[in-house]
Amino acid sequence: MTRGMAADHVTSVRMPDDFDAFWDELLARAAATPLNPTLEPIPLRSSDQVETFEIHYDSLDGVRIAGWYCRPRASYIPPPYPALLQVPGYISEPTLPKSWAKLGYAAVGVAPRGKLRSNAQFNPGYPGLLTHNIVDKETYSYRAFYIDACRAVDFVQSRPEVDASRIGVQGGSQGGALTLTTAALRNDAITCGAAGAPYLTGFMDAASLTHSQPYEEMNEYMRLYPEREEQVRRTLDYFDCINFAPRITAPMLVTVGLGDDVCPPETAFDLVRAMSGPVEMITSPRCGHDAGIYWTQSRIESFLAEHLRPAGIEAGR
Amino acid sequence: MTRGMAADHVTSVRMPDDFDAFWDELLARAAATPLNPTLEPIPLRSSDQVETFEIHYDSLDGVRIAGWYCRPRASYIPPPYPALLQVPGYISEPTLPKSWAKLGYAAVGVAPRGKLRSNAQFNPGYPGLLTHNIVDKETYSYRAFYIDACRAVDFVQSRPEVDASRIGVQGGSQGGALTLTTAALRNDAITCGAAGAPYLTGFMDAASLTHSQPYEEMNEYMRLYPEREEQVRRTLDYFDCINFAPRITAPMLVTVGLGDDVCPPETAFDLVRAMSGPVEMITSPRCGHDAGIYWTQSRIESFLAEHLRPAGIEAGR
Amino acid sequence: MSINPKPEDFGAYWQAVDDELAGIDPAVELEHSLLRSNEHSTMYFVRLTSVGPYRIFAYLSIPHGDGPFPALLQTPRYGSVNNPPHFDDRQRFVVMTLMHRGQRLADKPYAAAYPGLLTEGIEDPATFIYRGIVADCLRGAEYLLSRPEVEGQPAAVVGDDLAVLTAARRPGFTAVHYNLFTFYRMMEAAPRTAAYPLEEINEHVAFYPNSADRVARTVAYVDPLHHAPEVKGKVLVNVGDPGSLSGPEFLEPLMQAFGSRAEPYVVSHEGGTDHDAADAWIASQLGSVPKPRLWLEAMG
Amino acid sequence: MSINPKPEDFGAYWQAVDDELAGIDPAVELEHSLLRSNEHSTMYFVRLTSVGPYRIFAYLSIPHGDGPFPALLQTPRYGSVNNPPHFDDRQRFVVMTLMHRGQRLADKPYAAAYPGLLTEGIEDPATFIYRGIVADCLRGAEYLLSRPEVEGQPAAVVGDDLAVLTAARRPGFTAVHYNLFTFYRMMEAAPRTAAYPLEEINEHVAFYPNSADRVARTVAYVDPLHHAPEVKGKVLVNVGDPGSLSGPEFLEPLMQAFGSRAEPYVVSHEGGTDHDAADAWIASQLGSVPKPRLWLEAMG
Repeated sequence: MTRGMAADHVTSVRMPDDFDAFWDELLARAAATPLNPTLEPIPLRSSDQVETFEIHYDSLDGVRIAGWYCRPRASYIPPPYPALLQVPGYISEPTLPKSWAKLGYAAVGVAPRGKLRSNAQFNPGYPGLLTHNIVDKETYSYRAFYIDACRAVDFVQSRPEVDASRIGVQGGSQGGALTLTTAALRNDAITCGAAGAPYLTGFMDAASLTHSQPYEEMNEYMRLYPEREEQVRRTLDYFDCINFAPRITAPMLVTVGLGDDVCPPETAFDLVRAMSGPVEMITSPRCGHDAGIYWTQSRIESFLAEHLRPAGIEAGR
Repeated sequence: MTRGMAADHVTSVRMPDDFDAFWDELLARAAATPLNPTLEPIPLRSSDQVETFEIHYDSLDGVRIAGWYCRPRASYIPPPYPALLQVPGYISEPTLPKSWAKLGYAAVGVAPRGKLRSNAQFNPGYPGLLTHNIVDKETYSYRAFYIDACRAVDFVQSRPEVDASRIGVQGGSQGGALTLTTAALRNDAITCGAAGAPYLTGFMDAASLTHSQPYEEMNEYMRLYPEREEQVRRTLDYFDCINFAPRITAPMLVTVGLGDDVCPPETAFDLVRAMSGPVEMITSPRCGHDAGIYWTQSRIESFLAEHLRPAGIEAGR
Repeated sequence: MSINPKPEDFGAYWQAVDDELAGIDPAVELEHSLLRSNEHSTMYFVRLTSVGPYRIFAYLSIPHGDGPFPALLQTPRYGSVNNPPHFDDRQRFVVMTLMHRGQRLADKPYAAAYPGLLTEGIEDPATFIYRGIVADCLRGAEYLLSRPEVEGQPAAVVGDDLAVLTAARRPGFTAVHYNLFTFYRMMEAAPRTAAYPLEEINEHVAFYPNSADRVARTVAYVDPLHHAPEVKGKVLVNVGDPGSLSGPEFLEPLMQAFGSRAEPYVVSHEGGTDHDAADAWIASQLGSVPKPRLWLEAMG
Repeated sequence: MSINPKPEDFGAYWQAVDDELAGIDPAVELEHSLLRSNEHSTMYFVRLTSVGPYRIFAYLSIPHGDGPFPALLQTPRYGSVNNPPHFDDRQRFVVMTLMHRGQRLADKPYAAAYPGLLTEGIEDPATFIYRGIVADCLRGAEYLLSRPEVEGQPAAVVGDDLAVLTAARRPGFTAVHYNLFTFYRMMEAAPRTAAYPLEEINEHVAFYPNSADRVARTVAYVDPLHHAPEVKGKVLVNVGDPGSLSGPEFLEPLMQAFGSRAEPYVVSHEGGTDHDAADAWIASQLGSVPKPRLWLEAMG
């Protein structure tokens, strides 16, 4: 088996004619749904500096979405705060972003449907989310999942302590994908985004390049249902970060491990090539799905801080 | 295929040596669990005569159990009221027992785990409950399910408007089984019970006599896992109504359709033969799983009224 | 004015559902079930997209052997779950049992409440949950009738009002067994009973002032009386005791609407007897053999 | 007094767990998964009873062919889900991946909270959730090692502290890859970080007055330091940067407790490099071939 230069990879993802119409219609439907946000303080996980809340809000299909919300106490750092959305990986728990709040961010650990505490009404199981109802764009698992993450933008916009002109989004793997989709779908609101090792990018190409989870779910599914390939590709084109890329206008940081067996780097190059806004790409040799975080973590933090200017970092805390 | 006299059937159910110890230990564990009952009024489903509540209480494994509770308004019939537990069938929804409350009963529509509104923490799916974890008496689905129904006795005992010396239980099919298990396990509290077409009685014999649901689940399971038969029998002996029968002391009414393809009448005869308390059995020729309800409904109502003496019936309402 | 007029836009209302369905890819997924297959037939779990869009579920059992086989559609009952196809039917027919939106196996993200489903969105025909539920049945019917195993074979549909509505709007069914009434003359029927699910209507009308007219307007769209003229096949109608809500005099307008296609079956209330009669009728309509259960009735 | 003494009844505590397990029928259920099987191996879903009683879940992948095959146990991570066995491992080993109580696929009726699991019942060794979680791992290990396909073959266990505890209490494992620290010197480690899951300990101790001593007493039972002397096989220990919580000086007592059986692996922080090194070590311990992933590293 030979494998060419990742940067030379040619994607098999196609842009559907009605891609924008599909998502604009869903966004409009979401916007017409009252958010009904609630915040419940969690004293156990709060401190003198940071207040932690469990939050909930409504999303598509009447599904209630959970999340963590951490904000600096006013006595520690006075408002307004920039907002930072932490979007979760495929097998990760939603982040409880206390450490980000300590830096001056009003930070949300987003928990789209299917994640713990958001899975009462939608629960495709694990593994399973990746192929759940994959034959139809209208019912594919990620359709509302992406919107659930976007609704966290509405949540921070509803908070008086947040400066809504500064909203960042960050995550790795599936969190990298949600960073991109949220920046694309809410390009009216997102200031910057940092995506590590983006998943849900070149799905079918990725599955052909790896046998690691979660893309292996795709291989297992296609092994059992080979006749569905075209139908599956037709669905996935609506959900591929490569097709979201042109909608992104905010500055983005993309970090990639050149030895990533989970989300093959070929697909990250395909992605970056499709982006038309400002993008900084950092590739780390011999790194895997860690995307070189050991070396790039500080750059991620400084990138977000440059664009979002949290008071805690500006004050050198 | 020939089929003998149902009354001559010989059960294959065996009584485990530690049957009583097994259940007494579970009852003790349940008794040590605070009930934490809550009642939420449901005005939509209440009337001038009857007040309806959605109730919840705690049961084994920290699982929260739901139910409906309907009681006469004091202005309509003054307390105290006899209690009547309505226990649900396998595919039925829990009863909202407004019509029983109108007769003067404080009536509970019991919803053991897995039923709607009691399925957040335990949800083996349907079909599936009958064979869920069936290889082990300690983890078999019905272990806590039976206890959940017993806890409804604790619930009515906690109500000041209830005369705890009059507690009846009634249901058909799985509700027939729960009538028997509750009368057996809570023979300290149950005044009388009416069991129609009892399910969960002679499980393996029943499965060999029918291909109707739900026992067909057993046949499907055994077809796939024939090597588990002995293990399954060993589990089921702890859950068989035939083995609960000797513990029942309250008067019981058992109604059976002689053409019941769902719960074969052979098993009902085996059951009644194992009962040592007072029992009235009504068999209806050519009737199926309806157990002749068209003809026996009035007898069920009069049987319960004789033992429980609800004021509404006594007053002729 | 009749208490139960057919809405003026009745045809347009249902045509819009058909149009909406036609614009949605059913996106069929078929999953083989080893556990639920048996010596006579193979079981598949089917997932389909209906209006909404919403993903619904069906059991599909196909007999072993070459076929073709007659088709049997079982429409969903009023309740959170439905029994899978019966062993006896699976030997003779391609059987589909449908779970509509909100029922177990089709309850993510929407889980129906019981009681509660019957009045969900009932104040407006456009929001009434049964608009979608009927669409679910139609989607299932389309798929069943499109299976190559049933090509050229007779097809039957069995169930409550949903069976009638399905047969009315999908002409492929040659036989209908209409065995339970819910929407038939509902505004007259509900006040005469305190039993659920009709009691949900009584509760709704009592609780929400002046809602009766709106409810009546909505349920007229799903009244089998107005769909009966469109049913092409033969119809077996369960008839109950005189004076009851399934009594012959209450059903008379329905039987007239079906005309000569309808045949009454006067229920004996003996479950075994009634099952075997219905089974024999279905079998004869589908050119198959009866599978009575009473022949081996246990002797008391 | 040491900050981290071994409890006096350490042996009795764990013996009681073993005794309890021995008295419980594992009641194995094995379900074949067509979807998760592949050209190299068959996947089974395994359900077993552990203490409680509680029903746990494991993936069990068995290579095609005659065998026997080396065994690989992957203990559960700290999180609500675990990846199924990897395609590469499934070609070489009989692989079991375990879900402990509270994790997805073993989360009915008990679903673990994250954060939250780490401190559940932590005020008393008898109620600490990890008593049951360790039992779950032991139950899984017993089953894996009893499979006829692995008879006479070497066995490895890979994971965080749970891998060490499992190897300490079940002597069949010839190799352990200890790749992540949670309970190791936890009361010293937690104050030095704000990262979860150790932050749960900080939160608990700050929130509940005077709880630190009780927590320290409880977690001593699960500290790998006290289990290390019982591990019979070779141990590969991931060692991080000096000064960190996995730095060589912090790990020194652990390495001493393992003695000559332990081998440090100094992590490069390059995920590809570190994976391939660990894989090569496991492969050599199990008499198998390495499956490096970097050989086909994409070129930027």
